[in-house]
Amino acid sequence: MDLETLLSFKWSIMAPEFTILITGVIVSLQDLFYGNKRLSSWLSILGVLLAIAFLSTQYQHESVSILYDTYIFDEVTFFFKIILLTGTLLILLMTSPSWDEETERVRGDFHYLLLAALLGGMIVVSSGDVITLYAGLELLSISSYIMVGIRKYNRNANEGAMKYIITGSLASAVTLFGLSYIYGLTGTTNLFDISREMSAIDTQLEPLAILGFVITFVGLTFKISTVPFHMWTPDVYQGASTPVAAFLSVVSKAAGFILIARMLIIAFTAEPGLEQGTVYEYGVGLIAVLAALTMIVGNTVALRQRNMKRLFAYSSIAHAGYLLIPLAALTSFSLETIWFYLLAYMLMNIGAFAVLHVLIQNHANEDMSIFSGLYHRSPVLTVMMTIFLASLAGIPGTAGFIGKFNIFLGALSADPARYVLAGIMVATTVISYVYYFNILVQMYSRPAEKHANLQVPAITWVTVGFCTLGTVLFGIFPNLPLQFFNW
Amino acid sequence: MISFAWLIPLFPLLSFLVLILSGKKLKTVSGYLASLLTGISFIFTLGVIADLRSVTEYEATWTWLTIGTTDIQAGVWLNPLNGLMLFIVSFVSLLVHIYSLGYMGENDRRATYFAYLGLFTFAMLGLVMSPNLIQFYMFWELVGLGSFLLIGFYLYKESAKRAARKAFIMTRIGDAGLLVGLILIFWQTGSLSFTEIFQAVEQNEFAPGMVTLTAILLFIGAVGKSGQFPLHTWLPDAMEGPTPVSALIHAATMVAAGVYLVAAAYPLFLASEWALMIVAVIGAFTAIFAATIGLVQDDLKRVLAYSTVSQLGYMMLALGAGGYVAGMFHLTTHAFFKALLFLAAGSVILALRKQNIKEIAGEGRHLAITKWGFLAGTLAISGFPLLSGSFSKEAIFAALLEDGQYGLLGVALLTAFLTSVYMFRLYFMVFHGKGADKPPKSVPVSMKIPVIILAALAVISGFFATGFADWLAAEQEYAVLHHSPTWLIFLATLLSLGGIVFAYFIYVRKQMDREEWKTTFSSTYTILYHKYFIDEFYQNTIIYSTRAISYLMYYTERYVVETIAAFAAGMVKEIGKTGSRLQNGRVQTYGTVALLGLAVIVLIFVVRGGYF
Amino acid sequence: MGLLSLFVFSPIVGLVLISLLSNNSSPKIVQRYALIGGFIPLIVSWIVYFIYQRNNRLAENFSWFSYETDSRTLVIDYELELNGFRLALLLLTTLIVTLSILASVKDIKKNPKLFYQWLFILELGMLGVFASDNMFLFFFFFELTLIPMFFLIGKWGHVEREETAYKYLIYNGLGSAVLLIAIVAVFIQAGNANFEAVKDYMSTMDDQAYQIGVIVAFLVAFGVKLPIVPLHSWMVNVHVYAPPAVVMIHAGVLLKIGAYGLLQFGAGMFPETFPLLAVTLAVLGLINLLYGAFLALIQDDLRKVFAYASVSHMGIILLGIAGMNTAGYQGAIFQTISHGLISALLFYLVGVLINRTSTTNLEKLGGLWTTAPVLSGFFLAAALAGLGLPGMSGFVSEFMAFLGVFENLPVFGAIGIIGIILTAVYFLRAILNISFGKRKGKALDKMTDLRNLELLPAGVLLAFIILIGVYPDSLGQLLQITLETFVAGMGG
Amino acid sequence: MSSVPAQGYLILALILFCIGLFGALTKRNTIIVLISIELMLNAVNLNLVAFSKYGINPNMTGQVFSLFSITIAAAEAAVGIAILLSLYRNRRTVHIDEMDTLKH
Repeated sequence: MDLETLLSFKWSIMAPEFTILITGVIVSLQDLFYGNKRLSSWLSILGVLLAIAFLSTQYQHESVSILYDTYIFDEVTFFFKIILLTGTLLILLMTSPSWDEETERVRGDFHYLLLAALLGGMIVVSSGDVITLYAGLELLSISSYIMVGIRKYNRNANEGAMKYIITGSLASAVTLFGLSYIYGLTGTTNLFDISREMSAIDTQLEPLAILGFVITFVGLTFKISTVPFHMWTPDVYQGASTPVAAFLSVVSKAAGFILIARMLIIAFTAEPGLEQGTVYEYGVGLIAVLAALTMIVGNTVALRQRNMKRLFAYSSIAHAGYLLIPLAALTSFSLETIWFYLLAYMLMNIGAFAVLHVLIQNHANEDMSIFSGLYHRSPVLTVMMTIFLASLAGIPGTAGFIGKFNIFLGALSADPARYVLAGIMVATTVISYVYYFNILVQMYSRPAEKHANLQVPAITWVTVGFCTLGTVLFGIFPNLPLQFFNW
Repeated sequence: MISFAWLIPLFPLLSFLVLILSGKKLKTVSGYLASLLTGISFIFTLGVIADLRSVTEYEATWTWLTIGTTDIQAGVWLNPLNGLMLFIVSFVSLLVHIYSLGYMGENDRRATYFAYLGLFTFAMLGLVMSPNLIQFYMFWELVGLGSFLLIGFYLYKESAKRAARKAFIMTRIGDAGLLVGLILIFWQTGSLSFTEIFQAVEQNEFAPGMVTLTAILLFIGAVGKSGQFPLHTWLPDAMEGPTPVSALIHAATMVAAGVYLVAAAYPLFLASEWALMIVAVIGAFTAIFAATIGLVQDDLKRVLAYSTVSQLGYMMLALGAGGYVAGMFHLTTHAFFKALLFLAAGSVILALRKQNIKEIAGEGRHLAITKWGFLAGTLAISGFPLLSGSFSKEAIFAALLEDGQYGLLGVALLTAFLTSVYMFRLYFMVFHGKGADKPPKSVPVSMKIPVIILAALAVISGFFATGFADWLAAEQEYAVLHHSPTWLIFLATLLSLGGIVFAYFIYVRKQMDREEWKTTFSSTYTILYHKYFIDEFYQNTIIYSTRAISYLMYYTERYVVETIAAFAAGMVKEIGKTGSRLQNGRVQTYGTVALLGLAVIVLIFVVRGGYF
Repeated sequence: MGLLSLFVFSPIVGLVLISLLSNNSSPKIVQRYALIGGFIPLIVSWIVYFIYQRNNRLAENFSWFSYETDSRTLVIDYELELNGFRLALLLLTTLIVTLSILASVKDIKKNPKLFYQWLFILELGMLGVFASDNMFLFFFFFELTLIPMFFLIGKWGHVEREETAYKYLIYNGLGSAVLLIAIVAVFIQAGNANFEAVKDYMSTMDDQAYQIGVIVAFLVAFGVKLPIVPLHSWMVNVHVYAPPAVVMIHAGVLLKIGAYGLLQFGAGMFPETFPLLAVTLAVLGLINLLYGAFLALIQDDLRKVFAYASVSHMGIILLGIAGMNTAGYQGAIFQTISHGLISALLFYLVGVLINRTSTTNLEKLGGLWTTAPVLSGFFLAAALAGLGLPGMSGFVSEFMAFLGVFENLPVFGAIGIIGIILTAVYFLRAILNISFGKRKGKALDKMTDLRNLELLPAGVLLAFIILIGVYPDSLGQLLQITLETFVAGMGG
Repeated sequence: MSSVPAQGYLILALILFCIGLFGALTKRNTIIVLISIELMLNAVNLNLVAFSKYGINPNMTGQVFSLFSITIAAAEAAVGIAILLSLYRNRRTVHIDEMDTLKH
């Protein structure tokens, strides 16, 4: 590879990644030399905004692949990067440096860790090669481990981070183990080549291929926290500070989903060389079962939670279960469905976490009772929280409902139609009503414990307001994002 | 005049509306207002009847309800039969209104009372003018409502409450039959109009067996309203209402509506021998059954009530035996003399403040007009020669003879004997005896006039039998008045007089000790006194089994439905609990669960040969 | 934005009006504004009525969103359209909501502002349900009623209010979950969510097993709402523990969504296949009718009696639908409207009673008539309407429903008649127990009767009940076209 | 040149992986758990290198991959130890089964 080839690549397509990278470097230097936390915060926000600006110039750009397919740009990457960037931006906005005591002690490193994690996520989204994919994934993971443990004087944070890194490392070992078999069978790490080789595989090696697929898949489910790799989620969320938990539940999960979707769709749904169809077709039952188990476990265990972060952790497990359905029932709009759902999930979940953050900061407590009497203390915030919860529960008029509707549509229009999965999904959704409505009851019907006024930093209003607006807007006019997606 | 016939029921309705909406404001004038409006109604009725002599049939309808392509009409239908009923109803109602002016006296709720009377009169008038079965049914139920409200008028009395409820429910059982009947008729003929139904009957449009079935179902309705066995038990209890009400509703008009129903739908019944047979048998049985109970009852109004049941049985018997004119004629005469008896009884009760005949023990003898009025009624109902009852009863016997129903004729004759026995028992015990000598307080004039008018009618109306038959025959060819052979007249007269004499010897001359009778026939007496234990029978069978079903469902709800729901909820909770227990806080458990999960999945792949 | 949309969203005016009030405004002021807010949809609904009467058509259509698949486009439009049935239900809704606001005046003392906010959202949802001409939009509004109702029960109800609210939530959630699956299943096949379009598609489709499956799903979904035994236990709780003003809406309108949905989704979309379920519906109807009636017989709480009465009355709707003919459908629709009015009236009166005696226990009440004749009179009138007395709306409905069912399934009709008798028994038992007989309960001694403004809701409702009963064509004419479309497609 | 068949490497790697897994799931000391995880990752590296030589299409990619994975594993271990240190400061324990305050 000489310089000429290297320069012939269309590097401009990587502008968002470079922006994030450079911002990360600047922020870390700034932190090192000046240690101005406020500046770090603004710089990060600026950097992400800039990246979004770069990305938006790529709207309707044709598909490009550079570095021999290790970096690809297509519409899918474009749309998922939007989610990652916007999600990170919202999380940055939801933390207010001047106010957030916890981040005071750890100074500015939160910001560049966040940016590094974001970068990892973006690389995961864009990579067409298993190696870069793995590297991106680990960048995301390792940054997340540190972010969880960033409150180093907090025992819960230590414990959460420890658990996170141990399960995470286990998971990545498992993933790698599976990937090594896939590499062995195909002799390549490029996803498109894997796909090609898989279709020409020797029948005798068929079980090995499937084994490789299963092990890889289960390892990857760690990121999206589905059964059986879900158990770290509540502990880690509880240990992490609220913005970090929000990041894990939205950005990190979105990256995980696109990773799985990409691998499934590109590498494993190729035309069959196997006797009975593609690897995907063998594995689809597995995905369906995992989806069902995840929905059931997430929603039922959430019923028992009083700690709000744990509750949202289980809720996020449940949502991961819903999101597996489009993968278990692949149709031509599965990706669109996943994307829309992640978009909606980003809006409603970050919104909810932002409100939660405000309350946790005000009460220094994470019990459900922090919501009590919120209606009397801040009606506007309550209404917004109601919208988020309604959206999470899938009540019409919110983006969450449209997301669920899309999933249904996919599940039932797939061949064969997945009535059982759809049934489990609606049934567990109804179960989820109970814990979401528990929060509503706290807000509207319980007397407030503390009548002191809520302190809500102005910048948090931006996040909450944006999320509310998005949740309602996409709930009522789903054609906006849907048309946007089908450019 | 006849084109204004639709106004007739509206005056009483107006009375109802004005009085119910004004509350207590019109209390003092309420009776006069109601009487006035009923009077106007009566005058209109007379006008209509005058017209009917030339027109014979008149129908005016408009669309009430559209069901698909079928229009269901509402309107007025007038023919000789309707005209007759119209006359009876508006006439008796007017008299009862006038009587009530005195009877209700200073009652605080008399505005409500007259309102209810208005409602009832409206419904009854609407009923008899109905051109089709559905309108008939509607007014039929409204009549029941009026009856219900008036029975329960003394609403603070527990017994009134129970009686009202019983009346409504028992008649509703019959009504349900009627409803089914009319629905079936609708699907047979595509119409509910009387005339169209009759045409369909004539042209044999009914499916086989349907004529009988529908006729019987209609008859079930009649059984409920007219207090025929086995739905008769409400009628004696209905005597909890004010006495004028008993006269109007539970003697002269509403209870006769069942008979009127059979008469109005007579072509349908004629088309089915079985239906006629059942009508006749039920009628005959009820007649003698109620008469035997009447023999031993001690409550003045209850005896009259059982007598009403018995007489209604007569009417049914007549209709069932083809004695259309006889039945209707008896209905007419009965309306007069039974209303008379009740009104007279009302005077007694108002004056003496008691209605147990043993307690009255002849105290009624001081009330001259009442006494003579009551006597006229008693003689009429007993079939004393040349009084109205004798003519109508004789017509019934003749119809039975003509029809060849000798068994039923025997029953009818026996009933005639029993009738005179228990009626004169009543008369003698109320108006002859050595009760307290202090003269009771006199009754107001308004209560005397109706008694006098009705007494006159009870005496003379029998002579109009032939004219009556001609009147009805103008429209229906089956309206034939049968004439009895002399021996039958003689026999009937003998039985009637025999009953009177029998009663005289027991209750006036005390030739036979009543207590002795009781002991000799103690079991019979007990059975009769307890009305054949029918109420108890219903209580122990139908009511208890209904409650049993209710409780069965209650426990089903509680233990089956709720348990299933609780089980589902419990299962969800249990899964949650298990999941949460697994989450024990140790990261190695998490890893184990994950890896075990993976192992299980791999195992499944291996076992199933790579097929999931 | 057309007239219909304006109408559907008109409760927002009230919502905004209430929201603008300060938190400390006295309940009286809040109620006054709520009443204004309630009158707006009421007035608009009558305007809509007159316009519809003149044009015989009122519809709105915007394209909303769609899905592209490989071969075709799945379209969901924003479609509102009126027909007689819907219009009748809309009028019922606005009327009952307004009256319920009037009724709540004495009931709702705690946080009235929030109460009326939820109430207006609820109204918005209900209006939307009845105005939409599209499965998706229907569901959209249908689910929108869930949250407000949850709070109206859970925050302002009596004793076991929160348990009841959750029960309501779970049952209805499951119902709408099934509904959603069915809707999506139909939508995927037909490619369009519009009722008419689905109907047209289904008439060309041969897969009967599929159609029956979907109809059964609809039956279950609306069976929860209606409710069909054994899915009814939530509804009894709501009747007993929700505030009476809310029960007026619940029994008066919300339950009607079940009936409306069954007709619109079943008969309206599958005219050919739906009649195959006649016997099933008849059996369910009978069970409802008798089960409710028998249970109502032995309840000792007035509200429970009325709750089971509702169950029983819904059986008549099912029976009417099972008739699968004009008469039956018309009966079912009439019963829908009529029961809405009657149960609203009953629960209005219950509210008044609770307000004065704070009990509805039959054992503890008696002789109400001696102190409150007007209230008792209304109670009696409502009960009589409920038991199907001619001259009131209940009778017309029952008559037509039975007329319908007797054409094809006479045996079921005949058994159902037992229910009619039982209805009389339990209604009279309950009403006579409280109003007749000896006076019981200290609260009754100094009890005031209905007066002044309190008479209005009861009077208005009774007036409508009697109007429909005396001249049913006033409602019937409105329904003719709807009925024709339901019945027209029925070939076999 | 080689007498060791490809299966030999694969089985060795599998055994190593399982030993690592067993250690990671059973040892009380967090350091040993981290080391066990390293063992698992090394098993993977062994696999990759073996496939790179004896796979269906032998090529260098496997070795490159293993280089990546070694590097990343090192980073992971470093972060793990760092977190453990801060935990130790607060809790005075390195026993993994004592870290169970967050549960249910």
